[in-house]
Amino acid sequence: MDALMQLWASTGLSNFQADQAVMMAVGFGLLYLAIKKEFEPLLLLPIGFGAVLSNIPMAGIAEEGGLLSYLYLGIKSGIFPLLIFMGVGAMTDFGPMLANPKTLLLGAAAQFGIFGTLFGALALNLIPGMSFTIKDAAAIAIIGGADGPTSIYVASKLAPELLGAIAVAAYSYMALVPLIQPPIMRALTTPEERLIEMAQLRHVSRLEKIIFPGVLLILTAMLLPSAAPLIGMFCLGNLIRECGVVDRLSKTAQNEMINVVTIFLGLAVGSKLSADQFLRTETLGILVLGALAFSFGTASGVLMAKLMNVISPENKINPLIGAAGVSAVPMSARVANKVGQESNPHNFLLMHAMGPNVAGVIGSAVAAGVLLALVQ
Amino acid sequence: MDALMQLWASTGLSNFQADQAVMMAVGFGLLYLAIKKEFEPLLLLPIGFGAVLSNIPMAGIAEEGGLLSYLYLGIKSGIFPLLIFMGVGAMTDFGPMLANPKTLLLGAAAQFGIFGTLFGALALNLIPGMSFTIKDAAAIAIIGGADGPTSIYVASKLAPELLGAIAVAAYSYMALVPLIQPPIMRALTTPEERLIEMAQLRHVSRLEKIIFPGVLLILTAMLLPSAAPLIGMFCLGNLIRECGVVDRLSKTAQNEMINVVTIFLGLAVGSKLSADQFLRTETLGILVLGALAFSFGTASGVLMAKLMNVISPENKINPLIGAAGVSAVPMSARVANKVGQESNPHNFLLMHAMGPNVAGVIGSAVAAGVLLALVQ
Amino acid sequence: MDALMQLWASTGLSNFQADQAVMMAVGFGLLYLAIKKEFEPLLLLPIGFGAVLSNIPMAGIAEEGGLLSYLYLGIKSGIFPLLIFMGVGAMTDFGPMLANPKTLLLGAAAQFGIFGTLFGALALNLIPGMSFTIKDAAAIAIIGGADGPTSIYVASKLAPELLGAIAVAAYSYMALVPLIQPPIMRALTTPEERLIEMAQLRHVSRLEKIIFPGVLLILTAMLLPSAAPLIGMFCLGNLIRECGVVDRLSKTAQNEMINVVTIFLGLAVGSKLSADQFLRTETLGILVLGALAFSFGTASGVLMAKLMNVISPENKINPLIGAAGVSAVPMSARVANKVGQESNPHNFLLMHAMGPNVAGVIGSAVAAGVLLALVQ
Amino acid sequence: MIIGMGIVYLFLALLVWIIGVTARLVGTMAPEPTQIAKRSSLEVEKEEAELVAVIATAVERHSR
Amino acid sequence: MIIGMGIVYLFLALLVWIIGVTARLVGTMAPEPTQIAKRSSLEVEKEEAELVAVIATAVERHSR
Amino acid sequence: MIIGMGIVYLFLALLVWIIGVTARLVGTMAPEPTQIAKRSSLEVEKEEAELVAVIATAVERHSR
Ligand code: NA
Ligand code: NA
Ligand code: NA
Repeated sequence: MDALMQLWASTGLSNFQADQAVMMAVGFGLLYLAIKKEFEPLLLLPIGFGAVLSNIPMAGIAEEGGLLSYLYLGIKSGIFPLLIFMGVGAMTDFGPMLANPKTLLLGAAAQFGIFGTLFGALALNLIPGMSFTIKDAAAIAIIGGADGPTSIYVASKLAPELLGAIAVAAYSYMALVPLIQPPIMRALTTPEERLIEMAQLRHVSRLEKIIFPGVLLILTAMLLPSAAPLIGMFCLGNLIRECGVVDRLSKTAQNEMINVVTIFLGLAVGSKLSADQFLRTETLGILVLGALAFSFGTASGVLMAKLMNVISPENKINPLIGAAGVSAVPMSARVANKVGQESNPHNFLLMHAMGPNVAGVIGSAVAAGVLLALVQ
Repeated sequence: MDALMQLWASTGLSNFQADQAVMMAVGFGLLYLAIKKEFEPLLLLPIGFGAVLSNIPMAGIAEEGGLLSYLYLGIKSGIFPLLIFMGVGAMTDFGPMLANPKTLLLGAAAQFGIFGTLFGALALNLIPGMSFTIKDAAAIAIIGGADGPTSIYVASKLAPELLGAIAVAAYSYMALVPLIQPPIMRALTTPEERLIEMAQLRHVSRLEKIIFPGVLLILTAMLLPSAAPLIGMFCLGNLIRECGVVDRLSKTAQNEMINVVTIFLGLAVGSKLSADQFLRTETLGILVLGALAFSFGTASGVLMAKLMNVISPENKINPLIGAAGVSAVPMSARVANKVGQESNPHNFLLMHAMGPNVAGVIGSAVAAGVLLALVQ
Repeated sequence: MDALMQLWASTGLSNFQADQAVMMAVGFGLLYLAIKKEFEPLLLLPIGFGAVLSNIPMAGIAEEGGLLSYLYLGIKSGIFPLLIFMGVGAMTDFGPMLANPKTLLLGAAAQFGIFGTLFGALALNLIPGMSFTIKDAAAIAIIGGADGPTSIYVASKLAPELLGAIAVAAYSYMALVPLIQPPIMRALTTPEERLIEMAQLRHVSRLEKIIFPGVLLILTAMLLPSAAPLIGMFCLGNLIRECGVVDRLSKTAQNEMINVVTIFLGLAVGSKLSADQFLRTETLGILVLGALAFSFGTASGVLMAKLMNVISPENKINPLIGAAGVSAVPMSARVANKVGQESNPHNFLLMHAMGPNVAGVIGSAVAAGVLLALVQ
Repeated sequence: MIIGMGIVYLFLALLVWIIGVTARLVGTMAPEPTQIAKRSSLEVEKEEAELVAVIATAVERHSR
Repeated sequence: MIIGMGIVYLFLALLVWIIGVTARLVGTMAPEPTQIAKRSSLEVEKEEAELVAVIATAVERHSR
Repeated sequence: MIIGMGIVYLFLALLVWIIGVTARLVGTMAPEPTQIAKRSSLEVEKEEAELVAVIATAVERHSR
């Protein structure tokens, strides 16, 4: 009988707290979005599952000594996001960007989303119930970069207690790119602009592709060392990919290594989705700001493209590809292509949009470096 | 000359102790069984090799600062067995079980082996030279579940000093399933029962397969949180497999990740095969109890199937598939199929036996949760 | 304005020190050698990149809490080099050596390079500006073994502050084998000797290949436990390869596992290429001694082969294959084959040279064990 | 022991019941369309490209 | 915010300029030969062996 | 140095002798049957299934 009571006392039912139940529901909601809606499933599935696991009462999976507490060390030390960034580097082809380097400016423009959000987050402090420090604000702002590992890396350094909400917001909005971006793109462009066809991209030699990661790394080392871990690992991955002499490393970095780290990273992020850290008014603020940041970044990219067309009217850029500057590779490039084909089904913008798209990844990492240098 | 003496003093020969030699022989014995007899070679080969390495005099490979001491941290923290369980989940098809959920009761019945052994282990205390605490007894009992990672996980929590013997016993008996089970199955069934043909399994929809791991996890969270780490990671693996949107994670979980962890886990288990922990009367007791647990579990499964046939005579179950409830996937399901075909070569029981087989895995994990909740 | 000053103070430009710039140049030099000259790119590319990363001012990537400081733990604990050795074992076919075990003596002879260098390093202390302890000398000497992971393992135990220079020297000279060895080989052999054709190798049974790693491990355990971690993991890899029952482990050990560890190991070695540890007169000494060690080892192997031909004139050995005893698998075996074909294009020495080649790996590990036993 | 087995049985019997309920719900609410699991088109493209390459080589070699 | 965006722009604009310089340097100094990426011959051999094995089996089965 | 090389030689010479003994023992006690390495039938089945799928697709495409 005692044993029965002991067992009952150890059940989840007798220990369930309302907020844990809510967070498990949030976790299952993320699983639903990941599986049914295919919202960034590679990350949101492990994140959602991690949220469920870490909110099981009495199990202590996310508490000290639990599996997820060990996995979280991989985020805390920065190892997991940096390895993901290396893998992403190994999957990135800078060819389209090198063929048309002007698109880097579109990737830069889209980072307005980050800095706009920074102010937005600080402004939210005026609303009662919200309270963000400058570090919190910087960590939230990076959502506007539409780059998951960068967001997680910055949040783990500046605002670990907001990590769960920030990661969820970043990946959710990346998944929502096909819904958020098109109306903004249509609103800011004329039908004629959407019809602009772009010259075919020049061929980029293998040597240029090999040199580029080195050049980028040197520039980062000289100007923005705080971005060096992120950009460095990204460049390492890209060099492994392009150099052509270590194909077996490239294959592993793009597949098994990034897959394993993705599972671990997702679970560890999910372990930060605890009720006391997620069920707060601030989370609402983060979600609202994230959506604004995305919209703002999209608009900046499009407007920048229009500005560039005014400045140099020869070799016009279709402003739709400016929206791809938010990163979210390759989703936002596809969106640019799709919106372009609504006007002219024979206008293939995909490769042109890949330029600002990968430039956006660099831009976000640079912006992250700026924030880390100024705020930390 | 001094250098020569120093070298001689550092050789294994001048430092060999009889018990280390015996344990190295045990290690080579396990290698022989793994390679020549193909006894669960994926685990017993690294375990045997780990036993050899850790008993080399003066080398200190299993001592603090040695390679195996670091690998053992992966067991102590629970990370390795849980990752293996995730990989097993990604390799498990619950289809046959979902098509015929009654077979879950067979998987439950086979856990009698676990609880019978629990009493047996406590009873062994009456024999001089044996001394098991209740924690030891629970760790030994789990061998009856015929599930390697579950045994290692429970032993690492309850009785780390018995871990080596328990893991060796668990994997050895899993390998001996084709020898231990058939006589018991034949003894407990009539020729007519062995001829029973079962209706073809209904088709299980993809949606049911996706929902099942979630349902299982919720039930565990509510009733038995102590089983949540094991069952949670198992469900994560299975969800990754079935959801269809993260195939690259599924592939890695089933292959490279589980392979790497298997090597590390085996070596780390082997490092616990030291003379002072293995060469004891208790080890004999563990080996005897393990064999009894297996036999008892097999018998319970078969008898449960017969009981179910009495209760609901329509849709009869061939009682041979009850023996597959001990888990040991897919070995015991194959044994059930083979014994069935001795009576009727055209009676294909394999898919029917996979139901209780995977149910046995869940059953063992549930039983492990019960033991951890009651004993820890 | 303050923010601008803060940013400027955080840039690399304002903090660059000359020696960091030099070390970054060294890193890029290694990348050049790896990519353009294909000098052991699998290792030198990550090492070079690690050198660049760890010398970025202000970024602190190699300092405590930085990514490379965590990766370095994998070297400090011995885990990374031992896992690499396991992977190398899984890639090694001992067949040619087992078919002609006399070639083991060639692998032994080539280790004269190691012990010669030991004296050389101690002698260098006579030169002002150089100062090597006996431990340093032993760590440097192992470069003569032409075996990367062995060098890193020994250096991490005996002289961690020289690790960077030693690893770079070891891999560079391994890459230079095709330049360093041929002149020595030609100088020490007559044209007639270079024409010697060797009898076809006998078939080696699978059982012999399975037994060999066990035999080697027992011998190591009895005579030289200090070599047991290295040789043990090497034997484990080879057993996994040859036993035929754990092919999935073998595949992973040879591919994904060794690839991931190679990236991490290289980066961590690179993190030891800091200015204060590398830009010293001692480094020059290490580079010179490494070249001497290689040449000395090559010569010893060739001369040993000639000696064996004198002692047993039946079954003559082509002395060119003696040079392959330095290990550097499979590069030096290919060099032996190529130099032989200069004399007679129809004389295929490759398989014969693989015997001393893999014997050299064992020989280096044995020599490493001797040094560790005597010096530690 | 009795308590232990009781829990195990209770747990798995509950699971039997829930699976039954789920199957019925799924059957009525979402009768399975005969669909093939979708995969990210990127992966599919990559695999197809590989396959085509393998086959092209195979055919080429075979026809030599 | 202005400083932040300024840095980002400055950085990427510098990168645009450097990429341009690099492309011109590469174009003049090392006009791309139409070469195929070399791979270690060991790997190539291994892959070829695998391919041959796959094809051999394919042909054998196909001709049954 | 002499001691060091001595040990290395002793060790490898012993190994030469043991390999010789082993080879003779293996030769007499277990003359090699011409067997193909067995693998777990599960793996083999899986690989065969994959192979069949690859070939089926190949043949199909080839015959288009
Ligand atoms: Na971005
Ligand atoms: Na079981
Ligand atoms: Na060597």
